[in-house]
Amino acid sequence: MGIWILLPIILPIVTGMYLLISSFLKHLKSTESELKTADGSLKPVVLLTLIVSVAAAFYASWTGDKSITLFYLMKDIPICFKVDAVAALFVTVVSIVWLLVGFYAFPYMSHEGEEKRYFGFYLVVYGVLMGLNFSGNLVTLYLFYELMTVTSMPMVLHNGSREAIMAALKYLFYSMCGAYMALFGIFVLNKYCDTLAFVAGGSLNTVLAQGNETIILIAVMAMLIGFGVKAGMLPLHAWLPAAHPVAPAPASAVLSSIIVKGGVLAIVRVVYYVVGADVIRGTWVQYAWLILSLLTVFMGSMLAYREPVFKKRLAYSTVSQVSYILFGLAVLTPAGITGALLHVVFHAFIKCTLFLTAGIFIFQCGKSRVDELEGIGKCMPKTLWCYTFAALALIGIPPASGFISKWYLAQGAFDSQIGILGWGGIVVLLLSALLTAGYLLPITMKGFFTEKKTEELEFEKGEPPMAMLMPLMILAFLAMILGVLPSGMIDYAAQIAATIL
Amino acid sequence: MNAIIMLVVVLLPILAGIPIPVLPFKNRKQLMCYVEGVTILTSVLVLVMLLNRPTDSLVLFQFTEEMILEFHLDGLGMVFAGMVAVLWPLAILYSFEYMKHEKHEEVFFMFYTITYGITLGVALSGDIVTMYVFFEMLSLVTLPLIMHTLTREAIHASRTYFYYMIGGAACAFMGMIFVLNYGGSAFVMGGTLDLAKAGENVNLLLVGYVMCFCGFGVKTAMWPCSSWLPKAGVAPTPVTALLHAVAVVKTGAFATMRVTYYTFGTEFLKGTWAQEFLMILIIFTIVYGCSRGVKETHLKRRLAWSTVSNLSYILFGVILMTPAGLVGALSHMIFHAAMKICLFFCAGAVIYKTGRNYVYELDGFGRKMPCVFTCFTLSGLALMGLPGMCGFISKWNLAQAAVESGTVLSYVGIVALLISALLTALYIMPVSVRAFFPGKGFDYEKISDVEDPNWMICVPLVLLVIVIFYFGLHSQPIIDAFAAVASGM
Amino acid sequence: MAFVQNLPFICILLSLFTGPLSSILSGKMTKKLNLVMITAVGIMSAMVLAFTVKSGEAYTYMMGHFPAPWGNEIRVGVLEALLATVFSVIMLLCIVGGSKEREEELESTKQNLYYIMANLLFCSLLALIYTNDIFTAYVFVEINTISACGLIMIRQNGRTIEASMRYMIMSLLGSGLLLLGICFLYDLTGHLLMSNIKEQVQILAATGEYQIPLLVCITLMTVGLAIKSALYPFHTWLPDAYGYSTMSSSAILSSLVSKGYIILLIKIYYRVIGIDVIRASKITNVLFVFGLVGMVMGSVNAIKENNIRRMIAYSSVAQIGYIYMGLGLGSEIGVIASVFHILSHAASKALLFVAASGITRASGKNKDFASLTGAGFRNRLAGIAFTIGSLSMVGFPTFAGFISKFWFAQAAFENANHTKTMLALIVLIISTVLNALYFMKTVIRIYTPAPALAKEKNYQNITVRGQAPKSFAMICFVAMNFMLGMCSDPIMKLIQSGLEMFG
Amino acid sequence: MMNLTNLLANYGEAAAMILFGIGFTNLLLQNNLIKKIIGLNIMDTAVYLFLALKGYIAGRQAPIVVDGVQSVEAYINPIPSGLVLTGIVVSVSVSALMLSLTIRLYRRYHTLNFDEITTMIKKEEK
Repeated sequence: MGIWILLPIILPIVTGMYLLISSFLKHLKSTESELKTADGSLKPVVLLTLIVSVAAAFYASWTGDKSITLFYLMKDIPICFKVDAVAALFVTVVSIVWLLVGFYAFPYMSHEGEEKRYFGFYLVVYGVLMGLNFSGNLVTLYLFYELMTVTSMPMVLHNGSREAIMAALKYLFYSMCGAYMALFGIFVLNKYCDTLAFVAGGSLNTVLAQGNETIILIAVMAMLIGFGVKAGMLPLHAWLPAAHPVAPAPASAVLSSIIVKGGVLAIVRVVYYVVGADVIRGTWVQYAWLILSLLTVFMGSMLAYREPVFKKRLAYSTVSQVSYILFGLAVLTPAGITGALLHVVFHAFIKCTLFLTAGIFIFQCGKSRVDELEGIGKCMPKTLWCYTFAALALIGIPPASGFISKWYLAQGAFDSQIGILGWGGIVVLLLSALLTAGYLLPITMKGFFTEKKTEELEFEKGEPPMAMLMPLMILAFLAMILGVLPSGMIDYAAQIAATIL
Repeated sequence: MNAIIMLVVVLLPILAGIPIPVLPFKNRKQLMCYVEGVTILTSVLVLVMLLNRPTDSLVLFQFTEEMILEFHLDGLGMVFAGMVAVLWPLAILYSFEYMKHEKHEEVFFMFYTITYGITLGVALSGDIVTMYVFFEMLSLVTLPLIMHTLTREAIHASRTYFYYMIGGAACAFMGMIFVLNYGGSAFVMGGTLDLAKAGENVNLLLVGYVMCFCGFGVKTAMWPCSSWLPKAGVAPTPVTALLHAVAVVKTGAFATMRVTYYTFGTEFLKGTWAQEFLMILIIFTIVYGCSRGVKETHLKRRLAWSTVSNLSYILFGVILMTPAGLVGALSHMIFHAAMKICLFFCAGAVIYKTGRNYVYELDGFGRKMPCVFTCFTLSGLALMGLPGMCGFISKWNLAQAAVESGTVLSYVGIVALLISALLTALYIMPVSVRAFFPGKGFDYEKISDVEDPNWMICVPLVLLVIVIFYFGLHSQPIIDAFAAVASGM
Repeated sequence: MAFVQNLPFICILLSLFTGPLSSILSGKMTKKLNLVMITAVGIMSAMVLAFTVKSGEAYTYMMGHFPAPWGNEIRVGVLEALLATVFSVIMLLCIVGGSKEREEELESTKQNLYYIMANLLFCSLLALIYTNDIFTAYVFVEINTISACGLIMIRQNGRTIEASMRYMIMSLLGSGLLLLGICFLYDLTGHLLMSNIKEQVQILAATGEYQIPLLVCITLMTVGLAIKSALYPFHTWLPDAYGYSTMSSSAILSSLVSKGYIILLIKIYYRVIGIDVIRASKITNVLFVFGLVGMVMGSVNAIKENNIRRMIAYSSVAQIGYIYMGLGLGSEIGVIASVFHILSHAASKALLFVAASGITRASGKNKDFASLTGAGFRNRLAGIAFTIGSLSMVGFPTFAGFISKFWFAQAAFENANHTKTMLALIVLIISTVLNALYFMKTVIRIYTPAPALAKEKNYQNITVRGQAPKSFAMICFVAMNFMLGMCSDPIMKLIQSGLEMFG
Repeated sequence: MMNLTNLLANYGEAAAMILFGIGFTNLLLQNNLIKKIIGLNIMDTAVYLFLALKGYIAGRQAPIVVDGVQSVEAYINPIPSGLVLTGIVVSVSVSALMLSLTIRLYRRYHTLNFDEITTMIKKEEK
């Protein structure tokens, strides 16, 4: 029943292309004045497509194990899709977030303009992400990884300011650089692995590999750094704080919560499904990886702490949070992986919430700097409450969700045989948790408790429209509730970890 | 009997081309029909020839008893001839529209048609002497095409071009002497060297090989002889597109393949200092070309620099000296042809419609020339090696070949390939981004004159893009064909 | 004895006596006479060639009634006959091609003098080719010098007189050395006939006596002839002499006269001293080095030149470098290559001179490059001819130069000494590029359309008919170039067998 | 020592060589055209001297038949004399040509200094 896999990939892409082309033609024909008038057909089309494909995606991922081979790109290199536990997990998260942000985006984009183009790309990227998550071998993954870069770039430069374009190009080149490093790895692994298809536990051919360990390890390291670019890992992280803030809030929300996870997924696939964890366990690769991720964690939170612009601050926090996940993967223990996978989910919801809040602040009263937000809680308390819940979750205060994942990460670090790095890792995690508190909570504090009177606050509007508030609340709720009753998810993640180690 | 067809396809364009300036054409249309007719007829003949391949070779005459002119069609020749035969009519079609705003086009088309014949001659040549002769002729007949505009810089460019070509030819010639003395001149897969004859002076022989390779490599703009190619960008775009992205420069690549696989033989060369030395040169060229391309702001010159580096991809495949390497080289030879011609045609279309040459002048063109710039972007992505397009296939094959040969240098080569791919992104993407996203508040009234050119230019573009995607998604048959060639068909 | 065997002698006499005869005839008549004479000589030499090829061996022809050791002899082999034939053809074409210039540049009273000189020159060339007596060779060398000088100075202006003075001085130095060398040789061997000298020299070489005197006279003769044929460091007289004399003179001088001396040198090496002795004395290496230097430096000077005639002149310095390089390789095939290059260079260089004059005429007789712009369109035939000549010089396939380049490379390759091989090959490459540098520069220049302000340079368009004799000459030269380039094998065979007859 | 005695024995040849050298250098290096020509003549004469010496055999007479032909031993070798005669003819004609050239040049440039003449001609070009 491959159709259910293909549908969520094909449908959004087709619809998105249709939207793009139609908007393009409209530009060709009509004058600037006519362009201002948005057409009503857009919203139903987009939502319908999204809902249908999301439904299909869920169906595909939660009804048993399926796979489909489209065609052969080259000899024994097929373009094929396959559903397994990891794919299902990622697909679910992505779909939920995408749907909610889709709702949120309509009112928001109405004052950004060029909605048709935006939603066109929005749909295309969704399709590409589905392809990425379902992809059944390394080449397919690489294909959709590249496509993801190319198609998500226009979302970054949406508002077309000079800065945005520069940021977009930066994003493009960093990702390309990463992709090509990964490609190098693929070239090498194609020789030393039995197959590039994903096999739990990896498929490295020990006979061939005999004596070529060095080049293989170099290849793996290259792939880690390469895919790490998307995940904002050192040393190639600099694009992230530049690119995410300039995008429109919904875009930066998905970029920062979902797109970065593309890198994570790729790394999971490479390490646990192609090479196999045992190959790199205890080698310099693992240590380098650990060190890099820990450095990123710490540096990210430090920079976030010093950052006055709200969205930029959130972007830096993304840098550090995603490296939590990478750290969890790098310790190569069941607990670590569990923690990592959990953190994938939680961070997706949390970071999305935070960015959407930032978006609302900008949308309602055009405030983008932290110090301008003093007393904001007085006029839009609901929004700020959602923000606060999310913040608590991110910091990892029980019972909020972040706590669970971090707990497992720490545990993973304990029972791995990586000596000092394990301890150091835990210390760094705690430190950066403190920093996280340091850069997130002040907004809540200043927002609610200010000595200014209500009338001397110069916020022109109050709470945002329901269409924007609702997704926010849902996400915040998810961020909390998953922390309160996490058992189901933990089992799921632990099961995955068990199968792939 | 059917060996004669080889002579026919070579002579037809030459003989039909020479009288063009004196033929009494009433108007452009007649000229156009004549030239297109000749070209298509030749291409058809070529395809017929490829379908029932003449097995025996055809001796024309002898210079001296060592130096014989003979035609023989083998797999490699078939690939090259096929490529040329497909691309030429497209280019002619394009150039009719393009050459409208150039002067004395009869002369142009005369040489353009002759070049076709001579390129086929290179493809069909059955031994190194014949190849050399046609090689020299090619440099000669393309000279007027470069200096066609007769501006000061065109003259200068054509001079530079010819000096490089003569130098390269002289070098190759000296290498050829070695071949003629140490074994047959004919092309046989695996080489014709008689090492017993060579005896102890193997190093001398290797020097000869290096001379030969570098000499023919000049046409493929191998460093340090690469600067003529961007200079030659002053020529009318059909020339830059077809000749300096495909016909002429790939003749050089073709010749190096001949020399390496069919004359000196890989098992003699593999692992010698010659291979390493050349490989270093080539790898350097790969990176050098791209980085110059990034620095260049003149669109055509930028593309020319990218050609420099991409040609060295082919040479890299050649110098790996494995069948897989040859496969990679051949695939990149074909695929790069499609991509680069498409890019050049787009650049040419811009020049033709607006006379704009520089990258920073292209803001917002994407909306005005959608067809052109969509094709530009797509072929650019292909050049960057996006999977699903043909650029990825050839990169993949090259890299696989390199991994298999597994020496340190070959891994360095892979890295160079990827670096240059990144640089490709660096010099292609900004153009597309400028064109499609000119930035906030860009008023399109400034470029209201800009619009898509007519079908004669657009059709070749679209066809080429289709080719790019087709080979990107369904490359197996052609790759198998190349493998057959590489295995000595 | 067949009648044909008399013909060489008759050729010499004929050309010798038409000289004085011309002095009493009018200009027109002398021209006709000269042309007829050369044609006749050409035909006769062709017959001789056919005869020698058929008989397959050289014969000596006794002049007067004294037998071998005392009398004076002519010796005719395939090579001699071939050279005589080709030289007469080229001579004829040069005279024809330059007729217009002569009528303009020479005073009408001096027309016939020109032909005196031309005939004498031709006679001396034939004698140099044929003679078997070394002292006779010396005498004709001098006659050659004098008449050549006459050809240079007959166009009366300061330049030419100065040039001919320079030419005289250098060549007299050369012939002085040659004479001294001959005297030494006579002193050593007591003979003047080449074949007898050779026997004696062989004996000396075998016994190992008089090594140093022998070496000395080899050196003297070599240096003398090298000076006369403008080998690189001794080329100072050449550019002026070729650059300013009337066109046909410079064509003849560059393509024939200097070659005559080289032929003599080869004869001395093969028939007087014996090539193995020469090889034993390392003189070939010296020639080799000078040849290489000449190949490069000649072209370098040519690149610097701004006057097209002088440029071509310098290019012949480079070409002579080629020839000496071939000799210097010291191998049979090297010499063959040199001899072939003598022919091909004669063909293409004469062509270049004729075409160049055609081009300059179309550009108002200005010889500087700036005013040559677009001349290829004004005088199409000359333009094409010049292009072909240049390509042949550059060694483009299907032209004469290509074949000689091939044989030089081949010779270099088969040389036992690898340093020599590599040197020769590399310098061949370099000099090819240099040739391209200046010849192609010119070609591209003459096909660049002229700038607007071309009016005051009194340009004129010249049709093929407008310059009938020149066109005829050019077409013939082009044909020769193609012939030498496409089917060179028979000629190579002739040269080879001729050299064997030498040995 | 041996060489020296040889030199003294063949003083004539030695003198000829020295003269040749003088003539050669003059022809090559002199600026004055007349002196050049003189150098040329010295050079040629030196060669003739050398030839004559070679031809002469002590105590014999010129090969001119006075009273009946005697044995070959009676006469010197006649060929060198013949050569000398020929050579003289050649050198005379050459010198004549050189002198005539010199006269022409002098008429034009009123100097015999060859370098000056060259420079003047260069000026004419400009």
